[in-house]
Amino acid sequence: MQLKNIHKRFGQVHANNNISVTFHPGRVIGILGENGAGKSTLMKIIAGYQPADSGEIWLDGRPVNYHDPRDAISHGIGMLQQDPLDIGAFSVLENFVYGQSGGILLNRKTSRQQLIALCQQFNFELDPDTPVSQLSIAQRQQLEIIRLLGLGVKVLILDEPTTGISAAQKEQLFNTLKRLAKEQNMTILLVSHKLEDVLALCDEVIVLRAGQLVGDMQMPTTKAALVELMFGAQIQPVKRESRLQPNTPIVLDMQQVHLHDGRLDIPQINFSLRAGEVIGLAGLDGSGQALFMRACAGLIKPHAGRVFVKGQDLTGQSYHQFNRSGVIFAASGRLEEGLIADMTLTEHIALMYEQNTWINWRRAHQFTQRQIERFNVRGKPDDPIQALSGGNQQRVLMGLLPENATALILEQPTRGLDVDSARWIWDQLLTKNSAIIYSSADLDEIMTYSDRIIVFYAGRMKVIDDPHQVTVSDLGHYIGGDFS
Amino acid sequence: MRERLIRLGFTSGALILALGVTALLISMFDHSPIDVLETAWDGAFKDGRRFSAVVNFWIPLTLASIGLVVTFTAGLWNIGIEGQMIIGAVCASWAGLYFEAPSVILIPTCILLGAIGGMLWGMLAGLLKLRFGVHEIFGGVALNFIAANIAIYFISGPWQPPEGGSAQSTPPFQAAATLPRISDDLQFNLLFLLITIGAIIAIGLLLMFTRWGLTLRAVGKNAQSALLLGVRTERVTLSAFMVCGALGGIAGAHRVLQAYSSLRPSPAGGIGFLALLVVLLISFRAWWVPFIAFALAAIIAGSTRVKTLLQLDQSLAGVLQGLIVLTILIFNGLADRLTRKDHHE
Amino acid sequence: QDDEEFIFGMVLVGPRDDRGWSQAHYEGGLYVEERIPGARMLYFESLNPSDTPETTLMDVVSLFVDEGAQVIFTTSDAFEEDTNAVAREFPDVVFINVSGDDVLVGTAPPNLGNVMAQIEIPRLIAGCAAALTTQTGKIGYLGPLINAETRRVSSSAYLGARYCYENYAGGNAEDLEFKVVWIGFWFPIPGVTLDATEQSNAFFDDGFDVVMSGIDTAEMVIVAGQRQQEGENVYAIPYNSLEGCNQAPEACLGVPYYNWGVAYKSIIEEVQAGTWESRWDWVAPDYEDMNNLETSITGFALGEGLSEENAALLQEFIDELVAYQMENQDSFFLWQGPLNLQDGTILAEEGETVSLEDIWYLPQLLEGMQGDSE
Amino acid sequence: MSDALVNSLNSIVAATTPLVIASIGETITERAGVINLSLNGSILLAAMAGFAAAQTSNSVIIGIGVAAMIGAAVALIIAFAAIELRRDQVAIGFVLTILTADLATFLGKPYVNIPGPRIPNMPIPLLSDIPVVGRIFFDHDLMVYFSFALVLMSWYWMFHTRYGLALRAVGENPQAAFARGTKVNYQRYIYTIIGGALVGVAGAAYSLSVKAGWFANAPMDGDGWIALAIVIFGGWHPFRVILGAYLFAALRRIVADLQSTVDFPLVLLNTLPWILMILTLMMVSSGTLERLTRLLPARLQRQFRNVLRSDPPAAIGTRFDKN
Ligand SMILES: Nc1ncnc2c1ncn2[C@@H]1O[C@H](COP(=O)(O)OP(=O)(O)OP(=O)(O)O)[C@@H](O)[C@H]1O
Ligand SMILES: Nc1ncnc2c1ncn2[C@@H]1O[C@H](COP(=O)(O)OP(=O)(O)OP(=O)(O)O)[C@@H](O)[C@H]1O
Ligand SMILES: [Mg+2]
Ligand SMILES: [Mg+2]
Repeated sequence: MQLKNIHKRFGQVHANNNISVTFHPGRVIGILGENGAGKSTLMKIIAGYQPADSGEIWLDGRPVNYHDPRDAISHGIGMLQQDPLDIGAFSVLENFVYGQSGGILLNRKTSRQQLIALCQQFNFELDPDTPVSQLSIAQRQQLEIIRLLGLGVKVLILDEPTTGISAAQKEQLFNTLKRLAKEQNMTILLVSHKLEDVLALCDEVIVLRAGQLVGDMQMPTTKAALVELMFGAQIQPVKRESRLQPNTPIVLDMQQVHLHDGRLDIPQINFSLRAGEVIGLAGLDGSGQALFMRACAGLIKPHAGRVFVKGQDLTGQSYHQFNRSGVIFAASGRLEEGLIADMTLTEHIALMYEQNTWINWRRAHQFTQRQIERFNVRGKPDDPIQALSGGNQQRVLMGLLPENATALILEQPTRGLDVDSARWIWDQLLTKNSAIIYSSADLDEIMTYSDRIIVFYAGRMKVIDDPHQVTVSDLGHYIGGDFS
Repeated sequence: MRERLIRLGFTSGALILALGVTALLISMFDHSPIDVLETAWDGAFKDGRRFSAVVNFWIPLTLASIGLVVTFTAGLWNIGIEGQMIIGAVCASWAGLYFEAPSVILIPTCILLGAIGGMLWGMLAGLLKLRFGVHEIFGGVALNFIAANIAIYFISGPWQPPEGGSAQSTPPFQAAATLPRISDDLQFNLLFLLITIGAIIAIGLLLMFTRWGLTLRAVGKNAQSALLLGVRTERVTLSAFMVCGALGGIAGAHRVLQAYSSLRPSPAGGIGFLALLVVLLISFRAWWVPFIAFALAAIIAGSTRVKTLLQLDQSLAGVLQGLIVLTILIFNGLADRLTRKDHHE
Repeated sequence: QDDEEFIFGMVLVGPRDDRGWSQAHYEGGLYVEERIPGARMLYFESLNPSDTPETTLMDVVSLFVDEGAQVIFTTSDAFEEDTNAVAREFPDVVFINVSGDDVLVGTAPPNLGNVMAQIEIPRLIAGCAAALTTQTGKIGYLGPLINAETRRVSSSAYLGARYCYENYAGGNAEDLEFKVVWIGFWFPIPGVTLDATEQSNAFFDDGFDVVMSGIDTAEMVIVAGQRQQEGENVYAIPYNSLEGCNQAPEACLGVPYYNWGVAYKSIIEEVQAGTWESRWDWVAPDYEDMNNLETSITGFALGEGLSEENAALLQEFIDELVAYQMENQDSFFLWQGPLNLQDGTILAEEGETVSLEDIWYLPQLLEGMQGDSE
Repeated sequence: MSDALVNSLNSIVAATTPLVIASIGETITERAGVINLSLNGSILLAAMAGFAAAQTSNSVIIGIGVAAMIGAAVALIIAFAAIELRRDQVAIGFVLTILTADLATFLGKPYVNIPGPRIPNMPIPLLSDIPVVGRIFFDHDLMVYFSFALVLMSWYWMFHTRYGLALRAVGENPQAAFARGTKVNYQRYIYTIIGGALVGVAGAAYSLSVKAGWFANAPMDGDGWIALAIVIFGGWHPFRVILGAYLFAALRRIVADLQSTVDFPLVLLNTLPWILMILTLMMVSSGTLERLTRLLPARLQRQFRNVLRSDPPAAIGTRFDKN
């Protein structure tokens, strides 16, 4: 497969700028680049999700032209999105069948056999009748891979497939990908931020920066070399010293708490958070972190047990009560949950800080201006939030956090940020001196910033009191449910 | 500038289309649209009595519409406004029938009770939504029918006239409950006029300058985010229902005091639904309410005369009103599309 | 030619073509237009809270008066209170409220009169027709709302039915089931009253094979017609208008109807002559010929559904009735003791007759009828 | 079973037919992710137009056809405004429900209370002879059998055909549907129009069969709202929808029968169907069904959950733009 002079613009942003590259069959190719470099855009163009503004795609020596993902698949190109694009309400079998061509009636029997055969070939365990919404991310990825293989793709694109799956699952995925490349002579394109993954799997790497192809490297190589290619300079990871003094008071205390929602059950939590402590939560999506954090903030009422904030029993109280006691929650949803897309920065500030009946808009405006400067937000007080870039939205969200909070409960505070911005955000957070509970899909981040770590697996919790005693790969195993 | 012209053009286009279709319908029934227009115009503006009829529709319609601006701002489809008006009317009627006091006390009491009744009925829709997850559209529709039956229950049951009821009316209210008119020509009530104008201004200002207004908007745009930004969303939602219900209740009180001086079945008379149309038409901008409401009130007043003299059914007014709102919504969409394209090019 | 023209207003509670009450009044207006030179009717149909909730009687009347109306008929007890108020507002216009009793009670201003027809007579006949036809001995009566008028009218039908069941059909009055179901208003309003179609079906499902109407509309005729086509042996008796049977003539036993024009014509002639005075009028049919449209305000039109032999029996009953009424003007046929009210209180002892005023204000249904009295 | 009871059940099945057809139509529309809120008004307009057409042409077929076209046309306006013009579906649907009801009253004036053709009764030869069941289900007119067939067909179409997969996918996750090659907006047009046409047929089922004729106070007014609620109660599944419709109609009938047996003000009894509507929605939305499910043995729970699923199609009421 060959790309020739691909261009793509979104308004001012030149997301793909004259990209030409050749991919060979039988190889796994890594696509690297910082946030917003244009990786996903390029992959979507290849897979037919978006048209390029100009440029050509050649397959087997001929230019091809397709308009939608279905076309791309018929040309043998399939893409696995980071959040697999499947239909939660469908069963595994229906998801597998949907998109295949055939007569009006479904032939469930043959399709089932085909599905089971493919599962066996790759050692996947997928029950054809389970609704997809009940599968883990890893299983949904497996299903997508099998589905695309069932459709006969020759080029498989994976956009950040390793966020949200455990070390063991990752290993299995990588083995599968290797086999596909070697045994079936497929082309695998892997988009990732994780240099270790790329090093472990790929035969070749290309790097994008600001929409342009800036480098190309054959394996094996070193991490340092890759970093330099990506960022132009090397970034030192910071090891953080624990700030935790003995005898600091407990600010949040959970006793015998039982949490429950639809599928997940966390039977018994006994947990306390000390002033100034930073606790990292690791685990796959849907393992219980979200439930736990929301319970800490009073957004979910426990089935049983008591929750104390600064010694005060707040069990069953509203988020508002927790808020007043200094517990602040910020969700990872940003525009869905956290910010309001078409309200301005000033209005956000006013909501948070103007508690009087009549709003003093001048004061709110001035305060917004100050926060914008402090948090280095690229935007004006009267801009609606949706006009900001993702990174700037995250900065606004952090800028809205009050200075004197007792405890900050932060869901993926650096989601979608590049390493540089993430570090800056952490600097800001740590100067607040609040206790912090945060979750992250990035184990490095967990290891770097946490005084204690809690690993979640299917509603079970494992507390690691001293992060220095474990390695990232240990964490990876815990996440997979291997608690021993 | 160009965008403004396009919008103006499309809005006029929508109006012309709505009027054109209505004219066509009129012709289908062998009438001349011009005749109908003249008859309707006289029905609304011929003299003080006719004009008063317009004002007497305008008052409840504006009150209900301004209430709906509040709920729409909070992202709520308060289709139950009709029922809130009815319960307001029922509560006001109790005072009108049984609370013996001089006019200066009795009339404000009627209004206050109307407001309280409407507020509680609005709160019920809010609680159904918040506590039991019943969408306000369905809760509202059901509560409307229930309210209508409650009114009939009182009319044909506990409050029926002593000589036995026709299920049509309670006995007339006490003389003290008769609304004073401005003059023999201008047969509307000053107090209600002032309340209505006051409500427009108050709601407009509250929405723009108070924390309550800001929280309403936040909840309306994204309730979950608003909660995390420190808004007590349930309270805000409930308050929106209650304020809207209270205004609807006052509108209901006006209906029974002004139009009937007794309680009647469905005292709200579809004005609540018309108010929903008003608010959809102006995309929830409070300052426009009085003007649009006036236009629609004039259409209703005119339609009674059209029916009496030309035997064209009053539903013609509803058809015209519905057509106007529909075409304007659709033509706005067309204009959006056109101006959006402009941006891309 | 202006002084030749005489404008009168007609306010209808339902549509002018409801095959029922309102149509009967509308036709009464047409009758007047036809027979009095220069008479012109203005009318406003469907003035009721369901169809025109935004319009009040005052709105309509003031439009009529603007156009020069000199007599205004408000043709429902629904307008009783409002007519009284409006009449005071326009003292120079004559108002006639149909079925009200303001004059009787003494609350009417001098320009307000009441008129009502003695529909109880055709009702007795209708009850008899039902009893002659029923095979199951179960007669359903779909009533509107509960008040004195609807009680006395449904009770008349019951008396006719009971009498004929025993004396002409050879049954035992004890076995006759006569059940009244009130829908809640003069005509069905969706979501507010019971549905007349569903209620008619419910009657037939339960084995009632004749359903009589006390409401303004004629759904029961349609339902009976549908069921006859499905092979069931069921019938209906509508009410109000001569056209009541039209929807399904073969399933219709006949209709007690009004011919309001007779009364309206004489009222307008009196007003024109300046002799009209406020009064309460309960007009009797023309016993010489109840179905004479020139003279009788009310009558009973036979339907195609009534068998010939039953029609003959019915005629015998009518003869009996007419003979009685010719002798007695102060009561109705069959309204003689012993009669008890539903709760057992005595309405009339053996040998007593019930006076017209007591019938007018009948406080309960009669003993033997099923259904709510209030 | 007593004759009266069997007769009553027969009447209930007949009387519920329009509700079933309308609810299934709306289920199809909502499964594709579009809300047609105009039901109450569209049914009235279609009922009036269907009766008028049948009356004029003396053909019930033409009447039904015209009614279906009216329903489809109203639905098309909603689809067009929502898809092409990005209008709020609920707002457009609401305006249309008011407008169509007024149009029905205005245009229907000449057709009030006149006799017209009706869909003839046609007992199914052998089936109608089955004791009890035959009389209840197979002694009706064609519209009733059509409603049975419609439920079966829509169920089969949704869950056993490739097109059905696309239909459901479009309402659940349009992005994913697009990725699988489904033309999302085209599908939405098609199913909104089909659903609308069925709503129209439901109108004809009223005016040509169940509540034959056209009246000043249209007796089906309000049923459109009930149909919308039944779709929710039915969890967007044809079988549960028809069950919900029958349950509702049966309860309504019981309420009517109560009048003669209980001592309770009649008008307040008339509120019971609406209270019932609120209660059923409360039961579905506040997780009562889910709680009941948990009482079952674990093995059955999953199947039960699938049957009792009451989540709306995930993408209902949303817009879809490529990329
Ligand atoms: N639909 C769109 N409309 C406007 N801008 C877009 C759109 N999609 C992508 N962009 C912009 O194009 C640029 C490249 O985005 P892309 O998603 O390809 O980056 P990426 O390399 O995948 O980043 P990340 O590592 O964060 O996933 C960014 O500036 C992005 O905001
Ligand atoms: N989906 C989108 N639709 C419209 N505009 C978009 C979209 N995504 C991004 N933009 C616009 O493109 C610009 C770049 O946004 P983007 O999120 O790509 O920034 P970024 O390069 O990722 O920056 P950051 O590192 O702060 O996230 C912003 O002005 C944003 O408003
Ligand atoms: Mg990306
Ligand atoms: Mg970004």
